[in-house]
Amino acid sequence: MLARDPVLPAVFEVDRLTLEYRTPAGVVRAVDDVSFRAAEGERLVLLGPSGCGKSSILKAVAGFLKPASGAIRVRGREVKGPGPDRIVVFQEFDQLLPWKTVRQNVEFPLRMASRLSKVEIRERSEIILKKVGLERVLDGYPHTLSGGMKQRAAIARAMVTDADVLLMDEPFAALDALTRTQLQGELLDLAEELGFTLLFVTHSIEEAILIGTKLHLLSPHPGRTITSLDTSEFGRGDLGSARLEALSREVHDLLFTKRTDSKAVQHV
Amino acid sequence: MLARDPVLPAVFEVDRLTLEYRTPAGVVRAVDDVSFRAAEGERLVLLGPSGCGKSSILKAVAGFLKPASGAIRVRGREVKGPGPDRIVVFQEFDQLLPWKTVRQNVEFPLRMASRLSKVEIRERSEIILKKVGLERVLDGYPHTLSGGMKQRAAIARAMVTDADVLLMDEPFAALDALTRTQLQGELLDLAEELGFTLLFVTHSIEEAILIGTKLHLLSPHPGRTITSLDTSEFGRGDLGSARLEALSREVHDLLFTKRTDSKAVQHV
Amino acid sequence: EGLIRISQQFGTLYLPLHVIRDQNLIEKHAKALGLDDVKVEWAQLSGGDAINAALLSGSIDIAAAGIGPFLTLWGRTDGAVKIVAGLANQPNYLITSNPDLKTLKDFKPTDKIALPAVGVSVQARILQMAAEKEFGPGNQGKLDNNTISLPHPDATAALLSGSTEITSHLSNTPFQEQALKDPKIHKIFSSYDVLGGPVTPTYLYATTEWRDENPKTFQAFFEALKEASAWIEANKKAAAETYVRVEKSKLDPAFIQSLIESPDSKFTVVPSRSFAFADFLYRTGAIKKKADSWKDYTFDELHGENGS
Amino acid sequence: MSDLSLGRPAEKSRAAVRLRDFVFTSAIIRKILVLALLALIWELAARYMNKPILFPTFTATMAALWEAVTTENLLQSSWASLFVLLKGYVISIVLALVFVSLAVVSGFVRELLQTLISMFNPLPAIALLPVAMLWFGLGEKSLLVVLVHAVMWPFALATLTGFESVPETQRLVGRNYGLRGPSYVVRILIPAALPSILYGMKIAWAFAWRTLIAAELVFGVSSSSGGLGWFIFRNRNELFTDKVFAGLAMVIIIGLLVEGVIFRVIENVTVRRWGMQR
Amino acid sequence: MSDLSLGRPAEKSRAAVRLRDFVFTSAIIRKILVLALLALIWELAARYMNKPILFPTFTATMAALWEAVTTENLLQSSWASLFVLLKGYVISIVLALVFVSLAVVSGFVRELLQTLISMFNPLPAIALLPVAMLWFGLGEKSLLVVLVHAVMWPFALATLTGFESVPETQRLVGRNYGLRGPSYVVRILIPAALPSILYGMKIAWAFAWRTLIAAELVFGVSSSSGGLGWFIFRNRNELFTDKVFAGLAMVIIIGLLVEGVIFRVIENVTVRRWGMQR
Ligand SMILES: Nc1ncnc2c1ncn2[C@@H]1O[C@H](COP(=O)(O)OP(=O)(O)OP(=O)(O)O)[C@@H](O)[C@H]1O
Ligand SMILES: Nc1ncnc2c1ncn2[C@@H]1O[C@H](COP(=O)(O)OP(=O)(O)OP(=O)(O)O)[C@@H](O)[C@H]1O
Ligand SMILES: [Mg+2]
Ligand SMILES: [Mg+2]
Repeated sequence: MLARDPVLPAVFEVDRLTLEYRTPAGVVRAVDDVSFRAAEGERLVLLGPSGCGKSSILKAVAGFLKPASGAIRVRGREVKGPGPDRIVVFQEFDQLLPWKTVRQNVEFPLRMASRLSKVEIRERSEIILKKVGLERVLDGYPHTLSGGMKQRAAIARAMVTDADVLLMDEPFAALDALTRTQLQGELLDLAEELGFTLLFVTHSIEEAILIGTKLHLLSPHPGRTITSLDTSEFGRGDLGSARLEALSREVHDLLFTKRTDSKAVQHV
Repeated sequence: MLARDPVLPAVFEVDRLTLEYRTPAGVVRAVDDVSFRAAEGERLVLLGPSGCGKSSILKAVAGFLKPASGAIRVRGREVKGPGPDRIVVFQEFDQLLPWKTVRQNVEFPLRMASRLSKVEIRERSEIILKKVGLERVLDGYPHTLSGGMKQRAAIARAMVTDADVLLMDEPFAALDALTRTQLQGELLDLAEELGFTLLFVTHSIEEAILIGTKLHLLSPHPGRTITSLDTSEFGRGDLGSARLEALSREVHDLLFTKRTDSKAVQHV
Repeated sequence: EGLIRISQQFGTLYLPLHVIRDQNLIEKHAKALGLDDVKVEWAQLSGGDAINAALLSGSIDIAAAGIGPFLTLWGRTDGAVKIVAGLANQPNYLITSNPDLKTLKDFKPTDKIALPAVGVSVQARILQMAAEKEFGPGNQGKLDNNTISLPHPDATAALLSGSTEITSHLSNTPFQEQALKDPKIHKIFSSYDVLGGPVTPTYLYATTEWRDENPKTFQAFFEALKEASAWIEANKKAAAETYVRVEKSKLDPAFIQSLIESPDSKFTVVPSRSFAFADFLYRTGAIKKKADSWKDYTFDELHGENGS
Repeated sequence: MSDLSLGRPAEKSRAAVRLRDFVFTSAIIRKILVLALLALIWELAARYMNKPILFPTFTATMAALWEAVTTENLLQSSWASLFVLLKGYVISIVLALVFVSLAVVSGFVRELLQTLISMFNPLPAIALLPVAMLWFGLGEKSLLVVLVHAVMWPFALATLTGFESVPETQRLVGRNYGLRGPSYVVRILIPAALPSILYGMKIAWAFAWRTLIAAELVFGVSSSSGGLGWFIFRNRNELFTDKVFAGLAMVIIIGLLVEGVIFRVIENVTVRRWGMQR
Repeated sequence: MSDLSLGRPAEKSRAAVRLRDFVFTSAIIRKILVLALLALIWELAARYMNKPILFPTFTATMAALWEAVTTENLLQSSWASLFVLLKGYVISIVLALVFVSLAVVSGFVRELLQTLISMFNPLPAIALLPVAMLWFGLGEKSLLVVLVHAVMWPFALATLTGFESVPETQRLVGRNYGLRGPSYVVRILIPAALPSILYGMKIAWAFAWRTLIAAELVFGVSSSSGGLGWFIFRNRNELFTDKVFAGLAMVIIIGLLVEGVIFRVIENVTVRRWGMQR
């Protein structure tokens, strides 16, 4: 079930990507020779140990990081810089603009795009903020929110946009089980509704299988491809099923047991 | 299994605590009438939905937030302010001091306490940094770390201190499954070795049962006590056991199903 | 033609300008010369260097400053600026609060003399000339180490308060008269003693270029000035009142009148003992251009007068 | 800076404590106390020194101030100065913001700006005077040039430093939503750097005064309407030290009003409200 | 500010591109280019105006500078000024840090400091002169007082603003590890507020120069120990404008050196290295 489907055109395509950071102590290679692609409506999940370069890949796809080598193409065109066609939910808590209230933060991308009227923007923002459970703090400033509330506001800001590529970096990490399940559901509903293409980073293998149609597993630092898995057949209904648990364990083993790449690929 | 054991003296004791924030829009009650206590060597885990006031309680115990009413006592004395007897791991990623390298950050509390020689401090820091898997970036500055690496460094900084009260706010939230399990193990080992008393916040119910000897469940905003559970009989060995799973589900239901408090207490 | 911009500084020395302004004398004389529409602008500037810069940049047409700044400018521009007229003869006193100081010979290194712009101001030159006279040629710099740059008002305040190292001040009207009201202060010398007679310390000057381009305006100004000086000499009480009115001064009019009526003070356009400065500055190397007579650096209008 | 400043103070029972709390927490009352204390120190020091010609007492100064306001149109002179000052201030700030915004876009402009700042910032305003006169003549234009020189570089430096310290994530968010050029500067950099910008505005305000007063001393006035600097200069020349101090007191009063009212309000509705500054 | 500044530039093949990149990335070369450009503008403007007595050309100024350095001990005068300046600078910064640290501990001191800053910051240095003379006499002491007045308030304000903008979490971490009083200030607040403090030091540096030069002009130098300000003043009075500009050029050169070497190095090993500033 190697994820290659040359019929569908790729929405984004990462080709032999290597990412490096320059530090005073020298060049740090964060990501080494990673390739993947996602077609229209696919949801690709990056999985890998802490520090393996998931956030870096995401930032590169978003256009914030220039590849040391390799190429990133979005809809066939090389990524030159960031843009509102690829909306990012960052891992950091301080991604909300502190000078805007929660509502203003969520309205912000819509106002920038300025395709909607003020009333529409307001309504849409309120609906989405209600979905993430922030109706109580609509007019609060970010510094008065708890960690999880900040994350939810950031998710709302990304989901409100109708962007057709979403890049999300551990968006649910600071949420409790129930809220997490709810938001996973919201995300999947929205994906079905709008058909956006998703690049998603998470540390929860279950979440990865549930959300993703494709998993891309990365080795520890510097991140190298272990393998790609197709998980499109798993859906919300499989929660708690033996099938899902078996796959979970398999992915866990793939990620954290040392084997050669070739073996891993054979195994899939 | 209500957690009351009047024989052991309490290390920290929260008594009818109410916490409030003043905002321009008015006073926000974050925590309402919450009481709990932890005796020597106990590990109390706060569980509750996002925004229910867990971090606020932690900050109040640490001495950063003054109760609007109620009392917090640590070893019988009212908390007047923060101090190195209660080491905190914050939820925020920016808790590392950006002007210190990872090593210096970890050495920092030891230098402040200045009971050890420089060589000892260095050795201890290196050992603990190796345990959390940061030996590669000893001399890197925090802004060059990934989210999970920052969290690990903060955990290392807290664990190195020998404090006898540790307050940890979702310390493992940004870690992958393996690292998380490893660090849970490290924490439990250290707890056994040093016998510190722990106040721990997490969103993972399994983690809560595994780490805690006591769970304290909170209702959604403003946080009120749902119930307290004794989980001291669960240990690492129970991972994946049916018993643990049953309790997990029970806790999940307690947290997220709407019932009256009285009923919840009866149930326990 | 038709526009004249005049700079002014603080003090009764500039009284002719106040009178011109008060009585619209330029307009009057311009009209007499057939120049109907003359516009007069007054600029309040302080410090010879600012005034010179304003003149050179064409921001003002008539500069009013001390003989020192003028001669420097004259030397540096190789004669492109010349004196229109003197403002008045007035003495500068060296005053002190130290009863032991009677002559320059009594000054010890710790006796500090305040004056504006050490080394270059009129007062500084007077002190140098006095030193040369007292200690002989080549010793004009003997007291330079005693001098301190301090604007007149601050120096006077320092002297009167008696609480600073400043024990002496080479001063100026009206500060010296105000200071001398205090019985603790006494005069060591007057510039008239040093130069052997009345001195004109301050001048009005303009570029030759401006004069050539604006002969009538120039003439009107010169006539106005002459009339103003004569009027002041004739109406000292009214002149004092004019000063108070134009400057909106809070000083006592009687005090101002006493300054004007002082026998040492004389309002006239004729320069007095300017050549002593020109000669001294050239001899000591402060200016490179040699003047053979006071007429070298004044406009022709004055040459008929008995100046020096 | 209390450790517990996040929370509401614990309720205390006695009225005396309440009163003390009120006095110590109410900004206005505290400010008045501080001012009264300073006035007292001034009065005592001046009485002790007993040199009214160099250092008049507080009461004498206030009497002179009252007299100057009622009989000498001090308020009008102050307004004249303030008006020029505001003009120069606004020009400087707009110029600096434009310049710094360009520096954000282009590395070359940035280097140029940094070089200009480190070149011109240490130059005293009076040094520019002759050149300013050469180009702009006497009068307000030159005064404005000198003022702009004095104010623009420190403000530009503050803004540049602020822009450089904007947290990475907020910058990335702005870029991500497609902001570039001016709208990036206006919507992200300026609000994110607002604490530094406000600091720059305060400094600029202070230095605008310093320079204006000093410049009015040298430049005097070309028109009849003398400003505050001229008022000070004239009274200094006539040795009315109490009036000189009254003029300076006017500067201080305006400064306190601007700082205590305008800047404080701006800070309260922006950076403090946003949690960017305590 | 490139969007991609985090990463390594993509490899380009041609040497010309490499060279261009080198020129545009090497800070020193860029700086020299900028300076050369400014010198050229100066030269052309001066030639066009053609008023050497008011605005000498760049070449004439450099010639005068060379002459002043070789024959008139300009370096020595500069050193004399620099020495006084450094004294005043260090005193101001130490005083301000102490004052601001006290303000961190006590709300009253904080209010007092803020009031003093908004009172004294707009006062021109010359206003302090008579009072300074009264207490400190003539010469260096008074000069230092005036200098400290000019420098201390803006620096204190910068530091205070910086302290107030320290992120909450870092503050809490410091408290948590038991830091209080001076060690809290030294170990947490100062490094966390270093961008603002460095900005304050740059501004303080600039204003120390401005004030020193102006003060040397207005008062307090006896002719024997002339500094740079005195050099400028003397030559201005004698209308040697090229030498005046040479003196100012000296100030600029010192400013560029301090900014381009000292401050840049400090920034590179601190705030930039720590990722607190770009
Ligand atoms: N600004 C930087 N400078 C230097 N090195 C960096 C920088 N940012 C990240 N790195 C390094 O790059 C590697 C990958 O970082 P990245 O943030 O992409 O990891 P990640 O997979 O997102 O980890 P996590 O799950 O912990 O968030 C890390 O080893 C880190 O040390
Ligand atoms: N500085 C503040 N000002 C005002 N309200 C605040 C402030 N900090 C937190 N709150 C409010 O207090 C409540 C509790 O916040 P807290 O951070 O304690 O939640 P939490 O339980 O830690 O949530 P999470 O799991 O999302 O981290 C939230 O509703 C939040 O809006
Ligand atoms: Mg990451
Ligand atoms: Mg929290």
